[in-house]
Amino acid sequence: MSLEFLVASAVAVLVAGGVYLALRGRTFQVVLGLTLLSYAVNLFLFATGRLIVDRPPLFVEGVTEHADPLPQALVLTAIVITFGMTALTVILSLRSFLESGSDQVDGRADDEGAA
Amino acid sequence: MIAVALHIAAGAVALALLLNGWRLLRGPALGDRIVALDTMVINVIALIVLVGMIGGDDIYFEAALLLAMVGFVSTIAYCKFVLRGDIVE
Amino acid sequence: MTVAAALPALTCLPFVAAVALLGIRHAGRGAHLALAGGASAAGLAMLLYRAPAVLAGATQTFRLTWIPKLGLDLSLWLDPLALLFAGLILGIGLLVVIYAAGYLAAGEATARFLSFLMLFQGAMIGIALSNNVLLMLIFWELTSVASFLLIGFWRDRADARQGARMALTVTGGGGLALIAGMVMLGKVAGSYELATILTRGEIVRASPLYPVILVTILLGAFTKSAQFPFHFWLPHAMAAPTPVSAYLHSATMVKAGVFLLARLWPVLAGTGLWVGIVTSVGLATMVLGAAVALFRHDLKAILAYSTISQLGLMVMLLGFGTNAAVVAALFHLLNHAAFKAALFMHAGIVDHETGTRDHRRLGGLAALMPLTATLGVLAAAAMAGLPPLGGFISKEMMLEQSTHAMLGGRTLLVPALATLAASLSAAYSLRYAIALHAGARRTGEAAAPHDPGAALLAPPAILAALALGLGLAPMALAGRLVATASAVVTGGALPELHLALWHGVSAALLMSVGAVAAALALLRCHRPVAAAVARWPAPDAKRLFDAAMEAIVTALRRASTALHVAALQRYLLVLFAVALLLGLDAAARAGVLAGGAATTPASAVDVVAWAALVIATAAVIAVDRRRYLALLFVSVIGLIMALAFVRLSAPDLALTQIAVEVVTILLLLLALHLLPGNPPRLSSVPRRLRDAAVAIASGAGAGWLAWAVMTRPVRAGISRYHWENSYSGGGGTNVVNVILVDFRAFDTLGEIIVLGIAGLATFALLEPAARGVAGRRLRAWRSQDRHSPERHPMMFVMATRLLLPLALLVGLYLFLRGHNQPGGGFVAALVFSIAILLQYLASGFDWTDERRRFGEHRLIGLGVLTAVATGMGSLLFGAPFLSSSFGYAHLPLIGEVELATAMLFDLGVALVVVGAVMMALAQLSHVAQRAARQAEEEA
Amino acid sequence: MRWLLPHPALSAMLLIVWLLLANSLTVGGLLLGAVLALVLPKFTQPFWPARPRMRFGRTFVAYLAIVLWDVVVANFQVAWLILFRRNRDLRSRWLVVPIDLATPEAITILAGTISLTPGTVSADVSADGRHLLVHALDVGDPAAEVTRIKTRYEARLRRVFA
Amino acid sequence: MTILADIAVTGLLLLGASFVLIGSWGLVRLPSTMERLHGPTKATTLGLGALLLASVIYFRAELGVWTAHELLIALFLFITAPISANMIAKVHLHRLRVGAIHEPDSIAGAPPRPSEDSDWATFEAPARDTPAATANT
Amino acid sequence: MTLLDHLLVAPVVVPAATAPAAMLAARRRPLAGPYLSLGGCIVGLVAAVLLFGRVQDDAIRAYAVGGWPAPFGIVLVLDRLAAAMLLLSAVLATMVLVHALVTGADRRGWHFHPLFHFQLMGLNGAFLTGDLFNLFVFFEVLLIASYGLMLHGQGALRLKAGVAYVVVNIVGSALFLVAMGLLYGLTATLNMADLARRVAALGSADQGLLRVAALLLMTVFALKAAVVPLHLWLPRTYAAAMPLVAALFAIMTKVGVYAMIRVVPLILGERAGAAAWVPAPYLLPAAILGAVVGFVGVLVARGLREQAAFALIASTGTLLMAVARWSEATLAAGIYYMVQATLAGAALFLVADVTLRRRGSYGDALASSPRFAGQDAAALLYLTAAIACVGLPPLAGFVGKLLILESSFMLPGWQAIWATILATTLLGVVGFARAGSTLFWKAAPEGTSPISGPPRARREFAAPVVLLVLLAAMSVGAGWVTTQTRGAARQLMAPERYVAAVLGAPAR
Ligand code: NA
Ligand code: NA
Repeated sequence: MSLEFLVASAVAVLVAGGVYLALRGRTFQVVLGLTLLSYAVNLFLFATGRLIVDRPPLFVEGVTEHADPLPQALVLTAIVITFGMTALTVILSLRSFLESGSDQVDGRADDEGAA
Repeated sequence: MIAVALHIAAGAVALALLLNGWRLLRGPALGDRIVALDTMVINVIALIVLVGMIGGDDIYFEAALLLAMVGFVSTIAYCKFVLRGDIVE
Repeated sequence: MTVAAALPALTCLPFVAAVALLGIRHAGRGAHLALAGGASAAGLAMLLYRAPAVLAGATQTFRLTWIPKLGLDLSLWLDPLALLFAGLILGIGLLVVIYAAGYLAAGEATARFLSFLMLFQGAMIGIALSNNVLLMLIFWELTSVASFLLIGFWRDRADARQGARMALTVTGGGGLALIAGMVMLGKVAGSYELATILTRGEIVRASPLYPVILVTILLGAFTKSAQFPFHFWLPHAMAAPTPVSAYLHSATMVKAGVFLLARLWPVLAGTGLWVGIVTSVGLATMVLGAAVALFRHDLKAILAYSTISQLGLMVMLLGFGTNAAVVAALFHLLNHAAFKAALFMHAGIVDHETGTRDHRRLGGLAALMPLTATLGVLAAAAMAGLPPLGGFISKEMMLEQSTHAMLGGRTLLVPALATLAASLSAAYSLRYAIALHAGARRTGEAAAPHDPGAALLAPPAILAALALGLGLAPMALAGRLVATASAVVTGGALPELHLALWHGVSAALLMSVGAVAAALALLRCHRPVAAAVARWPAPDAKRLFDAAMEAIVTALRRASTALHVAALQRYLLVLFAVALLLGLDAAARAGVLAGGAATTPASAVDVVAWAALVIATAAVIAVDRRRYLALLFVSVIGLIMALAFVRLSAPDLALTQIAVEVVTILLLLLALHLLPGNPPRLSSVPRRLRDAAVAIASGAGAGWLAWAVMTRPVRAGISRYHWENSYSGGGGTNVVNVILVDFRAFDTLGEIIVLGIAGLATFALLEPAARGVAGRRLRAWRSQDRHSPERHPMMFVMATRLLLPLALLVGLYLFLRGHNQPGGGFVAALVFSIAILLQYLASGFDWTDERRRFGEHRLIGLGVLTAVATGMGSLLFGAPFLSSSFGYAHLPLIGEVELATAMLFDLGVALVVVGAVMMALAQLSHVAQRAARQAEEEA
Repeated sequence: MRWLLPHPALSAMLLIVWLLLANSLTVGGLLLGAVLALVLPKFTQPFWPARPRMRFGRTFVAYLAIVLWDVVVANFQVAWLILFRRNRDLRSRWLVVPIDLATPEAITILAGTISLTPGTVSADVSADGRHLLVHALDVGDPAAEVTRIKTRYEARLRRVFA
Repeated sequence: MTILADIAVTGLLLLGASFVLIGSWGLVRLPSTMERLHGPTKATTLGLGALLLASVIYFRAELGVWTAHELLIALFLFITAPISANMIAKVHLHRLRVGAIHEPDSIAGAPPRPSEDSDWATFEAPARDTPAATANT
Repeated sequence: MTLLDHLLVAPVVVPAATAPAAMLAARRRPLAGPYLSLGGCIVGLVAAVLLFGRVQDDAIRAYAVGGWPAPFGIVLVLDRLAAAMLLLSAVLATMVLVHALVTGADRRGWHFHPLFHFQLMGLNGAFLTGDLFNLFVFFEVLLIASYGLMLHGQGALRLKAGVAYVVVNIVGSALFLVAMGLLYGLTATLNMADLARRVAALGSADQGLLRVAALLLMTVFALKAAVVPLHLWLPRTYAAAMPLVAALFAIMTKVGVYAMIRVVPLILGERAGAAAWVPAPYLLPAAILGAVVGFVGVLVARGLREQAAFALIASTGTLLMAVARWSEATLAAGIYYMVQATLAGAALFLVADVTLRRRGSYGDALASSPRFAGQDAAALLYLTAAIACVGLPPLAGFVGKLLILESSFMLPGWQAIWATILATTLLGVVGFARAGSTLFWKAAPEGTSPISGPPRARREFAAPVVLLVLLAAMSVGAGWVTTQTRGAARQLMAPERYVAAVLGAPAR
């Protein structure tokens, strides 16, 4: 069992879970789905710098083997952006629910049933 | 010797993590699940410390420190939600 | 005026008048009429001034480069054909304006009407003068638009709107085909310049694209000239005011198709295909139009169908492909313009005076309005092809030419049908004239109709006189014009022209006499035939067209509505499916291979953590509708992610993950509180299975991609530079942080702005939520669960008192060391935020809020400004935006202290993050209370 | 002085924590720490307006030592119970501890201590603030346990918060 | 590195890990929520404490650096762990009271009332001027 | 560096500073915000004009943000296309802002001005950046600002549509990150010029992964551009937004197209080996479908805003038909069409705005209503905007369509392109004619209550009129404009110039 396999399969599981939840009909489920998807994407983006153990990207003169700092920076940016997006999505769907009385993603009333 | 102990310790904590997971899945009470999650946080702190020791690098201690400081906030929030619904009133 | 300026001036004048008319729309109608009439007259004068030279063979040209990349130039010319057509447009235009002065009732929007009319006139002049086929297309389409506006002028009338739309649909559609044809023609001929194209007929006709070019161009011409089977729009265009009918739908616009056929005759004519199509369409149209005209009762309908028929005649002549036929066609073009415009005006006068256009309710007008009757009879006679009018001559010529024509190998078919059409047209013309003017008065109005004023009477009188003149002195009036124009069309020498009433006894004369005789016979038994025809289930074009349009629109609407259901699930499913299919396709084509790089062995702890993550993910899905539990499992995933980042040498990410996780959970719990509990499941089993399949496929794909990337050997990339220059160039040893605040600070600037916007947007969403429907719902909202009465648990409250300064301290520590060690502005800000949020959690919103020092708006605004200003600072030193500098200051006692502008930038980051996080969470936590308070205030 | 130092003990604690965070003892670090130790309590004063009076004398140190010792012992006891006591033999009880401490700070410290030490968890305070609800994992004599808590911890805390 | 430090680190590691494991084991095997709460709040504090101490010694002896963050981790845990336990206990009490959980095997059962005229804060909002209420002023 | 060199960051920095400044100012003095906002917008416009002037020497300019050399830092790159898009966005933004101020739409909700400028910043950043991740960041900036603007004014319908819009785009962003991650994993770089070089050097074993990355990236761009079938989110979103906001959004779909035009010839162009022009075969059918679906939507729409939204889909489809052939001439035609379609779409939305504000409770439904003040003027504007959108003369749409027809002649698939363009134009003509004649000509049945409402100022017509005049100017000045677009296309189809401008000397 390699770390690479674990990470790849974790990405797979998170993506599958995220996609499934994103396809549900209620806003909260969709938000959870997006959260899982963003975990998966962050992990994926991180993995493109390859997996390095015990070599954090803190500069030390002469050291050449280290984790790739760039994907880490990218993931950091992505995490921040994801948080902003999540906050907006959550509050938007809440407001939409308050306005329409339905927490379905498309604002249908519950008795209208699912499409 | 230390290396062996470190790995044994890490294994033990990992096992503890699995046990927490079992309780989290099983419940049955909400309280049980919250305890399980809270314990998981503590066990993850332990794991971070052990990973740091195995790698010989104290760089990760901030992560453990941060988790010790803010990890309980979610526990509290989960509790408050059950108690009051509104976590900020 | 110089030659160079004359042509564009001629073209632009009507457009200028159109715009000017809108400008003076509040002036009196006299001014409007004067302007429009003046413009037409001026144009006509200009044209007549140029005419002698043109007729003498001096084609005038003007050229202004416009779009060289397209081959579209403002290229105009005035040759005899253009002169003929432009003269028609301007001459009749002037008469129509005069006529309109009498026709339009007070209170009608004359400015708008005349503006549209001038727009049309300009477009027509453009068609006539264009020496560039693309330019001609522009004017061509403009005539369709102008016609649409003019037909729909009486916009409150349903038939006007429908007629306008039908005309636009048919002629616009044909125009589009024409675009295709013209562009292809230009491409094949190697130029869009008409003068050049006309010299390249051989090349065009030899091109494999010739049939397509011909058919598309003919589509354009036939629709415009109302040829069968596209003729049906013209009768419905009669909903337009009569001046419009006279101008557009008889004299000029419908002739644009004929003009086009004549224009392109040297290039397109002469092939079997041309003769076959053009002749048969013209012939069919001629017969059909005449037959229908005979049995209509509405004056304008009779005239409309007769127009169709006469246009068919001209088209047929051009289809014959002989020079003599061209001469006949052009001469008839003139004749028809004269008598048909006169007849429309006549019909307008009748309508105006009697209040009806129904043939059956009219009669005996000759006595009541003798002048009107005279010119009406004259014009009708011309239409009937009776001597001594011009119509007779051109009809003779037509019949003569028909005897030479063959269609489908049959020699008699064309002359026979032509004679039939001639007799039918004689019949409807005579019927029009006789029934209207002879017999007893049938209208019942108290006031007797009488001859109108000069404005209404003069224009048709002039036209009728012209129709007569063209018969009596054809050579003097039109000989030179028709001859030179024909020469242009045929591209040959001037034809020997003998326009005269008497050519001796010929086949044509016999046919003509026979036709008139047959017409008289037809009229005698018209009543029973008409009754029989009326019982015939004749197809009503309008109803068919409308039904077809409605059917098409309904079907399309149904399809479009079904496709565009407002369903996020569908949007996402399509997105996932597209990504998946494209990915699979790519993989199938090239194979997504795993690399051969060595992998890193995993420890037992790794496997355990992985298992925890997988199980937690599965659990989130399993309990998805018990949202609280799902959230607990999401927390586990977040925890494992942090652990993974620690394990994989990413301390900064671990810190960020831990802090963001807490804030996210708080956010979701705050929202969860206000959502309805225990929602029922929405989707059916098959749907869930389908989604699961998509999900699993997506997951497998993503996992495989990750595997394929990770197993590839590392390439030396740009991050090596970051590593090597982090300390020396960026002044920090934490390379990730230096990337964020220095190498790629621009990203970070964008990132904090995203966060800042999220803050502002959440505020914009939540601030009004206390009012209106949302506010009412919030007030009415009661949790279904029983709650503990205790708001602020003591132990928790006390712990937060101590934790606030401690957490702030830790946050500051993380901030200050971020450049060199894990930490930085973002994590620090999250720690600050959590420290403050803890107070909200423990002590409530009001208590905390009144103790806060800074509003979130200010934090966000100042943060962004700080970051931007830091970036701008470097401009002062001539360095690029966001250039950093750092130095080491030696302070007494303290020692070496690093000062970096990147820290200032990071401060901006921190301010925005605190502001945005606090904005989202504080506003959210407060929304229900504000709703309650709002209610109290309102009460 | 009170204006400058609203919470002297807090300031001291912050300084220590800062030095531990910085992980080094330099003049610069000390100075910065001192500044923060002064500024942060002042800055956060609105959030902690009360000024509990505490004595950080020998009693306090002794209290800390006892608690530390009890934590260690408690861990072994609880570990033993977890590993070897059958569930049905577990004498799990609720204890109601009457308290004489008056300030929320003091009660919180007592409750926290109870939670950290032998087999007991503070579950709740009574609405009037006079009783503490404690859950004990295994206790034979509830009254004795309550007395132990009161004498061993509460009495000392009362002296600290005198 | 001295043998002594070696042994100390090894011992502390094993001890700490054992306590961590035992705490979590308690969470699994103890009969009801309140009992389960004891495992983590105690065993893990010492467990983690021992691991942290091992870390301090290890870094001092192995790498020659004093790391103090472990002490801070312990400090924060000592501050926060009782709060978590308190809140979870409140959740338990509350759920028990509203009948959301029925635990026949809960040994301690429902808690007794503190006194005639008062109830626990979870069930009755603290009155004015009590310590629990003055905390939030 | 001279000040003129620094001008290159102005399109990003000016709005980035204006937004917070306007927000902070508005909290003290309500009027200060709008003035600052307008000022910032005009400064941006001036900068865009100057930058457009700069590219006239045909040079491609790179600006290393932070002074870090490419490919290690982030570079902004100004070529003809970027300058044209900057100018377009500045012009459009100015008109939309003027319209907002004139109609008071900015006061219908919170934070219009900061959101507006952040949106502008995102747009301009996306046009300028030469770095793939930076492009992602600016995409996010413009998206999240658009979420805020889309919800401006609020209302249940808008909120519902907003949820779908936001979620779909978040998923799109996730896909963007995956695609970019793949590219980074393959090439270890983010700079687009560097990517161009490194992609060209990839071995055969990497082709599959490269293809996947390229197609996923195109999927994201197509989602933003609302390319069929990824357009489903657009109609409801744009129809639900305030028309004035939708007018600004007219350029957002074009950002997706822009990104394609930017990335494909550069990175996936001739030199990309087996992956060269990978998206091309998928793009043409999608473009054709887009034009059809869009113009069908124009025909069957029930409201003005919905119609305008479909017109945007149609215009994207139409211009992609040209783009999808990836030749210099078609690309030039596509760019011309893109610019005019943006203005035309915006104009249509603004006309819809003016109309629906005056029709009171009748809104923008394509049904008859009693006559309203300024109906003739609105009708004339609608007619003109419709002519622009459908591509009839004399406005620029016609020239654009002619350019596409003429440039695609005899290229593979040209018959389909021609047939689609002409047939869909007819659909559009019929659709607009039906809608316009019903809405502006047909009188409401007897007994309908008259429209009541506050009188509307005639200056509300200013912004749409200016946009339409610009379209006419684009037609009159088409000779000059096509020279510009051809120049832009030439630069695009010679990516080595871009690479050299960013990275200096050609690869060692
Ligand atoms: Na820099
Ligand atoms: Na709240």
